[in-house]
Amino acid sequence: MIVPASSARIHGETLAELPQDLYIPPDALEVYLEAFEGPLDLLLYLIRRNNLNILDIPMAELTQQYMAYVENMRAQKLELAADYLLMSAMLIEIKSRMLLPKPADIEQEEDPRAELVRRLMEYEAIKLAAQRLDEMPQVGQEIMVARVWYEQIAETQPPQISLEDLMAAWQAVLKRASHFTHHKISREELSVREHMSQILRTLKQHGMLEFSALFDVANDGLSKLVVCFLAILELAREGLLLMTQQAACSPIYLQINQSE
Amino acid sequence: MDASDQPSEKQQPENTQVMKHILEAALLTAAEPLSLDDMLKLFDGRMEPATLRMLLDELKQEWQPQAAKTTMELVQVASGWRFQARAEYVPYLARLNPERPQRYSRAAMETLAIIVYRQPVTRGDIEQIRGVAVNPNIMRALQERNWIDIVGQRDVPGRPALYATTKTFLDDLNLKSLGDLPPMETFTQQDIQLEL
Amino acid sequence: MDASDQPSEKQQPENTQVMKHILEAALLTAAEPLSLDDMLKLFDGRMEPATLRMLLDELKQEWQPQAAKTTMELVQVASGWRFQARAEYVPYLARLNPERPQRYSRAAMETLAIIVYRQPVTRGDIEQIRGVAVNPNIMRALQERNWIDIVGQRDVPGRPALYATTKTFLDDLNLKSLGDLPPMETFTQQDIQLEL
Repeated sequence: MIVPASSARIHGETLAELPQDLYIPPDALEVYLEAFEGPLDLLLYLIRRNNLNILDIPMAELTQQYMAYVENMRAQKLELAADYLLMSAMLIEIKSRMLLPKPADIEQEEDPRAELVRRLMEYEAIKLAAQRLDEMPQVGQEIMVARVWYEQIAETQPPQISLEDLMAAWQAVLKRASHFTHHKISREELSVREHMSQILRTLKQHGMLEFSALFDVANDGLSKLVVCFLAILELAREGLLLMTQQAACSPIYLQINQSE
Repeated sequence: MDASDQPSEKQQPENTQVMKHILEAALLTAAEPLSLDDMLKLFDGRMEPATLRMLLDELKQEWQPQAAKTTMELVQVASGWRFQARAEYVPYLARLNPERPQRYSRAAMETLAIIVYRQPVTRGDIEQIRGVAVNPNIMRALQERNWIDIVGQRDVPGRPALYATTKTFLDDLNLKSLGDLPPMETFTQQDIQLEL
Repeated sequence: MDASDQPSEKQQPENTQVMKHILEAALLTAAEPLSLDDMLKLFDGRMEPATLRMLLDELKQEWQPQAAKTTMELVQVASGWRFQARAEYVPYLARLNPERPQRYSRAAMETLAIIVYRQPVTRGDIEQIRGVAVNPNIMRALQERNWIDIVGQRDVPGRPALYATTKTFLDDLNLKSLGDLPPMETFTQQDIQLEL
């Protein structure tokens, strides 16, 4: 349908029933349509505009107004959202149901307008709530939050490990290195290994030491002395230290093996 | 945590004045509101919550109009405490960033209002109330701002996501809880009567 | 200044005290340092740069150790002026953002385990047992932590360093000696059974 742009009353008498402030030039319709958030919004507008002083809206008239509006959109070949057409169908359905005579036995049926009214009122409340939210001060707009710089030095914590972690790692090593799988690591052996390291440290510090200097006979128990002795033997076996003796029964000297 | 774990670094403030200074420094530099738990961490957990509350009250008193420290106010919002500029200075501060981010569209605000007042809701719920399809960009924008998030799925076919507002939303609107918002009834208008 | 007469954009502060408050509020809320140009915008350009500099100096004086306002200091950096937390408070602030405790990589744990159980060992030993090259960063990290050190060199060509665990390592794992480590018999027997 072609609507003359000059015409103030596009649909003749149908449009004439629209409230004065609803009339818009057809070429501005698209802009106007953007002002509505959907069919409920449009319907609410029609109701509230008609309803400034009276409580009751004539259903038939409302439907006609709405349909005229939607028809106008369609005439302008605006992309008409399905939501609007759905609302048209709903209004027509309500209207037709109300026009039909009610059979006496289903008189308790709910008023077909009730659901529409409930939705309209809920939407209206949400609309006002949204306006209220929008008016509230927001951080970054009306609220400026303190945000002072400081040198961020995070407290760095070195990784913590547990004995379980350590043993799990060792087991993983053993599993992969099959030549170690039958290798039994006992407490004694670990102590020997630890003493090997200690003896190397001592020798590194002192250069050459007499054999007996590595033993603290007064304080260490027998087992520790044995461990220490085993450590020296293991170090010698692995070629990590040199034992020298000038003559039989003369002192034995130990030093780190540094022969080239 | 025991102090012996970290012998060297765990210095402790000696008096309440220093404690208040530490609190003030933390609150002025924090990017987000600090919860009571956060603030207890400042003192390595060796402060009673009651003491902390008392210090916060004192600190709040120190920053007052007419006081030496006056430009900020210490406020409590949903996720904790923060300093913010007194409202009287904000118009000046606004001059620094004349092109501040635009506010949300009406569609976005209505979507947000539905989530605020009807949460948790699905997109379907929102569409039902607004009578139009939900623009996915709106949901994305609200999620990116961390004002809403998904808190579950409704147990119906398709298991649609349930949306709710976040603490950040409350913080950004200077609210301690949703209860600080006017109740929905406030917005209910006079009855609509439809006559034949 | 009265909060009630805010809306007008062109409002100007009446005295230098209020101007300093505006500057302070701007600097405390700015995420980035403010340039002199930025700060002149606060006053709609109706302030002489010389006045601004004077106000900044005064503001700097107001925030001093021993002063009522003491937790922050006003400093000038490359891109402008900013407040920053005084260094003495930084260690406390750091407690709010503890780095998540890191974990050693599997390679690092295995390297450490080999040094523990086979010490004194060379890098070559470790590589032979693990079958892959040792990452020098791992050795460095363990040495920096003072968990391992060099106790000598093996008397072979190149004289490779011999690594062993330290007393610090024992302390950190709450061990009196390596002999306190649980023995490995359980595992080895199990493993042998698996192989049978």
